[in-house]
Amino acid sequence: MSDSFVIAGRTFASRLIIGTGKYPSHAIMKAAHEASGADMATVAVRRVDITRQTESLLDYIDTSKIFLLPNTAACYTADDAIRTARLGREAGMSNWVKLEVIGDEQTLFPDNEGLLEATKLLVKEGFIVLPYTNDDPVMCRKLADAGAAAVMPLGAPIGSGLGIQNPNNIRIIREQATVPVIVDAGVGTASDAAVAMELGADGVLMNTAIAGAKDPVGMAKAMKLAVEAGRLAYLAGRIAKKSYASASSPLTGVVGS
Amino acid sequence: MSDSFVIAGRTFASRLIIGTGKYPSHAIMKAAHEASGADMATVAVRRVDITRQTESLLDYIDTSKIFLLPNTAACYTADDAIRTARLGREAGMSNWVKLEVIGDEQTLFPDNEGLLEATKLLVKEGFIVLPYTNDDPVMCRKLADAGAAAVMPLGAPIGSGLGIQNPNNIRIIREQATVPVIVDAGVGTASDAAVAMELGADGVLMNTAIAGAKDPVGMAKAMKLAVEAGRLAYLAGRIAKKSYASASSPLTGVVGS
Amino acid sequence: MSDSFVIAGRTFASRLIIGTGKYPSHAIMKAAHEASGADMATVAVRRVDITRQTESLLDYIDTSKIFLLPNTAACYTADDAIRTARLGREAGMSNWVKLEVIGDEQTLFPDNEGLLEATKLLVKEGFIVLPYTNDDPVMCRKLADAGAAAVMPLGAPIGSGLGIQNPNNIRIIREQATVPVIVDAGVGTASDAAVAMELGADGVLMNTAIAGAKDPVGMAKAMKLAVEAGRLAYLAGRIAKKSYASASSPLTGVVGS
Amino acid sequence: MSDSFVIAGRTFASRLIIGTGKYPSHAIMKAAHEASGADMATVAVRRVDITRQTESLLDYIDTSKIFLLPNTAACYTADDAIRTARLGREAGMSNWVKLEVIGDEQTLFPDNEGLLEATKLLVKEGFIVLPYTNDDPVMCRKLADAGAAAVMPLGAPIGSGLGIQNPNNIRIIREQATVPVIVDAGVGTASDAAVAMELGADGVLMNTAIAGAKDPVGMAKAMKLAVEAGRLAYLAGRIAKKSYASASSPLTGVVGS
Amino acid sequence: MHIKLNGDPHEIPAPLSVSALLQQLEIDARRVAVELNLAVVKKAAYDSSVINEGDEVEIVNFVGGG
Amino acid sequence: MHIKLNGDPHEIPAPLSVSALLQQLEIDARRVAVELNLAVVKKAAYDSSVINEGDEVEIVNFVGGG
Amino acid sequence: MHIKLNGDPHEIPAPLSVSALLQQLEIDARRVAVELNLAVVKKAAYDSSVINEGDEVEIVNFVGGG
Amino acid sequence: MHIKLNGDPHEIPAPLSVSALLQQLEIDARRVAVELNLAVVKKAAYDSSVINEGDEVEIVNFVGGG
Repeated sequence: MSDSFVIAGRTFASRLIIGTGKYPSHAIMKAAHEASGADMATVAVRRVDITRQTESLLDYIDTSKIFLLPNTAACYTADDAIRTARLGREAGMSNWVKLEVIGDEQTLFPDNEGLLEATKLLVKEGFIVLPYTNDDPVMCRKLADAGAAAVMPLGAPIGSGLGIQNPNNIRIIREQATVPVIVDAGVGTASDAAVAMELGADGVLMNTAIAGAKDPVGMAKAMKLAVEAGRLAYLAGRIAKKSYASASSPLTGVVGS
Repeated sequence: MSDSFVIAGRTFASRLIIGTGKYPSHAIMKAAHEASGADMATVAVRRVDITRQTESLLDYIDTSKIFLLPNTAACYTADDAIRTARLGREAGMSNWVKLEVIGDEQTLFPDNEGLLEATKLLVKEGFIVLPYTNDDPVMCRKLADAGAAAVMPLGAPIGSGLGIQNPNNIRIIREQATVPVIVDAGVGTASDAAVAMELGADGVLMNTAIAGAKDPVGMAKAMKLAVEAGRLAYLAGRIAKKSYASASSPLTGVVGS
Repeated sequence: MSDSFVIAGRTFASRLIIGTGKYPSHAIMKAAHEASGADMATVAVRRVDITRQTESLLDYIDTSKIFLLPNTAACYTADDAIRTARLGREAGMSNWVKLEVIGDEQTLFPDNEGLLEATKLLVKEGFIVLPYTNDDPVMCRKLADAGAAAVMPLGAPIGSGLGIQNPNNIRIIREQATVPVIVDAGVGTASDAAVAMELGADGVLMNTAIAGAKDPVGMAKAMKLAVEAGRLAYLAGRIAKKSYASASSPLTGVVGS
Repeated sequence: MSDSFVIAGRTFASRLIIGTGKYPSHAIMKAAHEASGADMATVAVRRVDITRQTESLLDYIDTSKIFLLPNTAACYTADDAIRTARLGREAGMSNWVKLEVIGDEQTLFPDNEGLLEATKLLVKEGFIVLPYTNDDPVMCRKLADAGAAAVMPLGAPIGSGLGIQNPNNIRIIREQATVPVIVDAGVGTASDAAVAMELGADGVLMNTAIAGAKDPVGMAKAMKLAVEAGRLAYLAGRIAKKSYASASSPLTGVVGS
Repeated sequence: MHIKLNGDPHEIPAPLSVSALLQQLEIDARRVAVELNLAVVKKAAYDSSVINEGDEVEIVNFVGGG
Repeated sequence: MHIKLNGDPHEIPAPLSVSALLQQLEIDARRVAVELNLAVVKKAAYDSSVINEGDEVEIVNFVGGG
Repeated sequence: MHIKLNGDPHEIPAPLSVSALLQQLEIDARRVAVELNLAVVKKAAYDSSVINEGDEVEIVNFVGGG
Repeated sequence: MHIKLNGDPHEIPAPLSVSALLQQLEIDARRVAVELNLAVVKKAAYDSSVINEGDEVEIVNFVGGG
């Protein structure tokens, strides 16, 4: 059975989308990326340091294999996010953007008002918009109606590693959504990624869970397998939960019975 | 890094141990076994039906690849379990046994008193004993002291698919145990298996979760990947959980700031 | 220590707010209300049935003890909600409103866009607005900034009885909010209400959990006690969670030691 | 409806059983006991300090109101527990004992083998035995069969405050048990006690959750209410959980519809 | 004379006040709220507010809700 | 001659070896285990182990289990 | 005369009853339990129970516990 | 001549093109994006876009992010 992952007409080999921030080193990032099997990675858009030449992040990303997804992290208004998206497009020669309009410093939860406004405008400008939002089916529907190519509800606060805090919401978002659903943020370990996929998510985006692990390369491999495992389990159809036991060996034919 | 899984001096390629019961057909079981990558499978010991020739289970298990682990399922006394273990050894030409002494029909929870007694006797008789017990660190220690080659605490009632009900106990059992810890029973879907491994379990044994899935072969593949993912994540060292967010993109250098 | 519950300058004796829908009978509702100790109850605004005289809900509510809070349930646009709020004010001779702008029939989750718009307008018209929203700290802040007298994040879908699905969000909303936080919807049993209060909620609003219980009067009493228990526990400061045991009896002076 | 709590023919007014250890002071303990409404309290049996006169614990317990339940805490063998039980009986002029035979220092989990042995012997000697055990329905049945007057499964490790780790097991123990079930150990805050009661427990025993709270008196009051709330909710019959919403206000008769 | 009452067509013999309509319908004025052509009618204005051909009238009250 | 086979009464003409019984029942000896009066019979002893009047025989094999 | 009291060596001038020992130690007999050589001494027997050379005595009371 | 570069004051001798500025700063034009007075400058326009007194210039590139 072919089970391709398509966003805005572009097919990705992996349902795991990775980040490029917070790695111990560029070399470890590169190794982790390879271990993850991911073919899409987020990058941030920031001012060049004109005081000294720093080695470029891009020297450590094989863009022939990995599609770059510029984000608008740290933007707190629709205007800043739009401006950053335009610069990202120019720098990346691609019109895709992971749209973030942050509403709160402590949780880094989205400002959905600004997010919806920026989504509408950027879609008009021809961007492929992947908005980072919270786990609200209503907002996800509005973003899809506004032309978002996918919706990216959070599982838990960015970098918290708490795992999927509200599985019921993610499940419902997937049931209702007309575009791909990518769980973005909150994954802490492999089982969290598997849970997200078992709920029906089309993909999972993570950065800190891999970059911040003691062994980022090992965790990248774990996440690759966990996302595949969760997807397969979702498609295979799990058993129903029972409150009591149900024997797996025959109850009859026991000796001496 | 080599990460071998050894029980009683025997090395297994896979940390996933599978069952042979409740499959829609022997053919589907065989395909699921192959997809699972497992090299150990449990079997039950039951009276031959002398009224008619039935095709043998063994025709569908490649015993050159899969090591058979006879169980004593449905035995409610130490004596019945011992008697069944001896017959299993004779039938299987192997001295390994998944020891079950059941204490309750509704939960199929073990009778630890009888289990400990049977373990001591079978160890004396030269058996390699893998006892199915509950998630009690004290009982697990006693079983190991009695010579069990591994301990197999349950994650939830057999066939319930509830997942690991008491992760804290499994974690502590692993921390304290001097023998391999195999989570036996309770897994319902891939993420459950990953959770068990992330808690430090050396292996996971399951039957219904695969055999009872809508697509047993797909679920077997999912379980294979989930067990590997969970093990890798355990070894890689997950990030700590935080109550608030922690940005994955730089907070400085944003345009217009 | 006095621990009064004040909304918009009005002090309430109970932190439990109850509904008036779905009771087996008006008489049972009246008894449940008394058992609950609540002094605020929500009511819906609906067209009079002109074909036949029905007994009035108000005949079963002692409005000298219970303050009525008209809601705008089943309104899917800001306009309908505003119109209903105005009628409720005229019918109730009070300017308080539980503002609902529903965004989805399946989850009955709020349309936060319409909710914020309606909140702003009704506040201008002098209403005391208590908006029903989801568990999003950013939206709660915007509603408070718009003049809401309290914010009412949902714990789970209305009538689902799933309990608080995302405790971390409720906790953060309380930490950040400048107005009272009332957990509205999702409570299924007494412990759910206690959990909400332990997270710091100032109050809990529920209808189905009481009205739909086998014994609504008994459950109403349970909820009264649970809300008080949760509040007291929150104020008393719970012990920290530990992964291991900590003896409650002395370890020394044991006989024979 | 009368809902009396009877153990071995003795009726208790409260389903909350409290401890006497780890309080900031005897005076605070006394106040907390009064706030808790409990009429049974556990005490430890320890060697008198002959080097100096210390004020007696009993000066701070009104034994006309509170029934003393000596425990055998810190006993690691059946013999030590039996010996301590006998001394407790002589000191307390009562034949009740909270029987503990500890199997592990880190978890303070019971040694069920020794516990069952000691239970049998003490029952023969005429003791009313309340054994502290783990959440295993099979062991609880064996203890009841051995003559235990009640069974006291743990919710989580003593003093951990983790709450009920395996609700399914507590529920099943209650369904199967022929004697009162008292959840002993693991409660951290009020909602944990309510959960235990909602699962059907006949009572809850706690020490650290109250004694270790910032305000033990406030927490004692909270626990009193939580236990009552949980019991009432259990008897009242909670609503079923639903995956989606179910409106609490009428869907028809909305203006403008 | 045709009006719309709570969304349904309704006949009245001639223009009449809100008070009269309520009386005719045997509805206790104290427990309802009335909207005439989308505007709420204050109780004080029930006598003076006249309902004419084609008007839209909504009469609501409180019912059980959450 | 009466024996008990897998818990049920069974008739055999005369005393016979385990091997003979298995052959009679058309059971592949390699895939079963046999218990005679509660004692496991090693495969090597199938020929020499004789089943007599009143003996209890259990013949088991592996079936699907978890 | 040497005895063992609550696990520690203790000196007494001569054999004495449990009552006398408690008195000497200023311990309120009503609130303790006494074990003499592993056997509980009933309160009624405090006068008649004599502690001799080498005896092991345990005196316990209730302390805070959970 | 004063301009604002990435938020900080910056001196340039005379009006110059974006290309010239990047060259002066030894920045590889292929890996950055440039904004001149809030409008993105397409790479094709680097030569023709001239920076004058008081202009605000932003030069950005990709860095690690999530």
